[in-house]
Amino acid sequence: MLSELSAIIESLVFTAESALSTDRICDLLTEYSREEIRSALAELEEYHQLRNGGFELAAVAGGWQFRTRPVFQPFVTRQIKAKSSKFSQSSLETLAIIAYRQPITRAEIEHLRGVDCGGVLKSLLEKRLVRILGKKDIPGRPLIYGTTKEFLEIFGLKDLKSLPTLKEIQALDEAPQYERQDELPLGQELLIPVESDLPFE
Amino acid sequence: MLSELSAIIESLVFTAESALSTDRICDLLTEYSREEIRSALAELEEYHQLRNGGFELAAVAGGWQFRTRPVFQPFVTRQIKAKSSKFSQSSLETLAIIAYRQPITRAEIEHLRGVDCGGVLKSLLEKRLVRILGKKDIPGRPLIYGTTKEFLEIFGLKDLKSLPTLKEIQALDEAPQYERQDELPLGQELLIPVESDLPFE
Amino acid sequence: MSRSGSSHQAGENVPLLDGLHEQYSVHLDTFDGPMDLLLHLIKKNELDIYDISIAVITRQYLDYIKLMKDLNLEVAGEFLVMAATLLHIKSRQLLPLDDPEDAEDEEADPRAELVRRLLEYQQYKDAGTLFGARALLGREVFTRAVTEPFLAAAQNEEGPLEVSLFELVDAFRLLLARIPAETFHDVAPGDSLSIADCINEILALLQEKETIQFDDLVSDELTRERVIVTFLALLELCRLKLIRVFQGEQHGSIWFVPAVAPNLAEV
Repeated sequence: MLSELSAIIESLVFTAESALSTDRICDLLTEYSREEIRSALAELEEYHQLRNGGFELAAVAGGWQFRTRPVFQPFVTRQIKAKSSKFSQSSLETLAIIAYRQPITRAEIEHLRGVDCGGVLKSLLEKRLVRILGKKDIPGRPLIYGTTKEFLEIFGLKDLKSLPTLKEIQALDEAPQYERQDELPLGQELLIPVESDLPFE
Repeated sequence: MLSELSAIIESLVFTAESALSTDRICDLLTEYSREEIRSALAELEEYHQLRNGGFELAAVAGGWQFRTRPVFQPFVTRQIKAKSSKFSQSSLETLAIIAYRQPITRAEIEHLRGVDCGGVLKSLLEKRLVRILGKKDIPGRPLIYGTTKEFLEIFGLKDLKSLPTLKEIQALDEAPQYERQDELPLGQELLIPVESDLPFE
Repeated sequence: MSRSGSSHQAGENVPLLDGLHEQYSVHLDTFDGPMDLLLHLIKKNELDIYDISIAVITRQYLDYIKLMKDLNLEVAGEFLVMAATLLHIKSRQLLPLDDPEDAEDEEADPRAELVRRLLEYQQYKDAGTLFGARALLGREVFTRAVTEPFLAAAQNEEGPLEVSLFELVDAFRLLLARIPAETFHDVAPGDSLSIADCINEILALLQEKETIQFDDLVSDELTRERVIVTFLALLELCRLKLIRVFQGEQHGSIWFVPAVAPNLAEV
């Protein structure tokens, strides 16, 4: 079992942005002497060496840091691909334009956004969020874009009709309609929704 | 001492970006059976409970994550800024209504609270604590809302089923009344029980 | 809980208003709407929630609203709605019951609906308090800040997308706010069926089916508006050369098929 000071130091090293030096730990824990901190650190180091866990306390770059043990690297690297990617603002904007204004050409999207969208459009096509619907019957026969089934799946939409309209989002800033209130069912049983209704897998 | 599989799982949970579900662990470790993984996870959970370190293995948002123990908050916040995410009463109330009654419309939330919720709802959407689930199949097709995975993560909940039932909550509310009537000095035995041992069936 | 409680309160009539100023000047902005205020008044007067003295509560409630007005605070509409509800209940209590059987019917108590709402509200209010008292991530508990150095280097590959519907709509809203109005007008007004919606619907259907019949599109909702909008949507889709239309015989069913195969070589 760890001493309290060792546990406190453990929580500091665990949450630090980078390797935490002994000096820094002493600065943070002014109520403890340097001697106490040194011996707690020694205890912590030995504890993690002996426990043979998935990670250990490493002395790196003049400080302390928790790192996975090298033998487990083959396992750890398996989850690299699992890192979720966030949407850039330009992808999101372009996708929103296509979703709400489909069928739409690249020139029309670029007119709205005021910037070139070639790269963004390509990445949306690659991610299968957007597809080519056909060619528009105007000079140059530009491609027309629309959203895909995968788009609906990612946003958890039943169909395109379920996309919230702008009005509905804007309505969040507006006052409610009181007339509607009386029509609601009251005193209905208060149950936590059953598993199948839960909004996540 | 941890078994090898427990140590491998520990390294995976330790390096994951967010809570790692048992399913995902099984996907990553195909050379082990689900049964083996389950029992290794149980071992790991018990191990971290007993070791009394600076951080612990928490079951949140349908997965596993290492988190500092709440008692060390005063130390940890000396080096990192705690989010000033102080939730207002109206945010918490609205969040509670959505958590317990999802899927729910804005009009239903406003009926329960007796007050406009547009602004609160919008800020909960922006904080990703609440999401749009779709539209309700009634005239007007209003938007329906539910809680997110981030909600479970931030509030440290394993899943929606681990929310205290409304019945349990009501019982909590009756406790202080009892206290007031008898005018007993505030002692340990009068503390309102939280989570595990509630004074009813 | 008994009636003596409420009559006791009624006797405290005079000092009540003095207390009001003192109490509310502190708490004024902490009432989260009329339900919150009502619960506070019930608690403060130690009333039994199942047997509220409407007379006491209504008077104090109206005093509070008057105070808000005196302080030049804007009284939100919902506070006035509740005031009307309270006065309505009070007036109904004053009326004699025509039918003696109504007296046994619990629902005949004009307060029943309000009490039910208050009890329900209180549950969620308490649930909210419980939520707030939990150890929150980023406030009381923290996760690891550093990613594994060798992982960080390898994490260029993209995984599943993470974006919410709200972000999508909000991105569109912000974009529209940015561009001048005349560039572009909103084609989806309110609840009424728009051609754009209808086009989207047809396009979505064509992703699943090879052919669609006109009648299938309007069968769920056979209204004049629906038929016209569907027809206009089809014309627009023809114009864009996205669909081809067929008719087997005169006055026969109209069929249409996608004009292009789903997997275009250009992709």
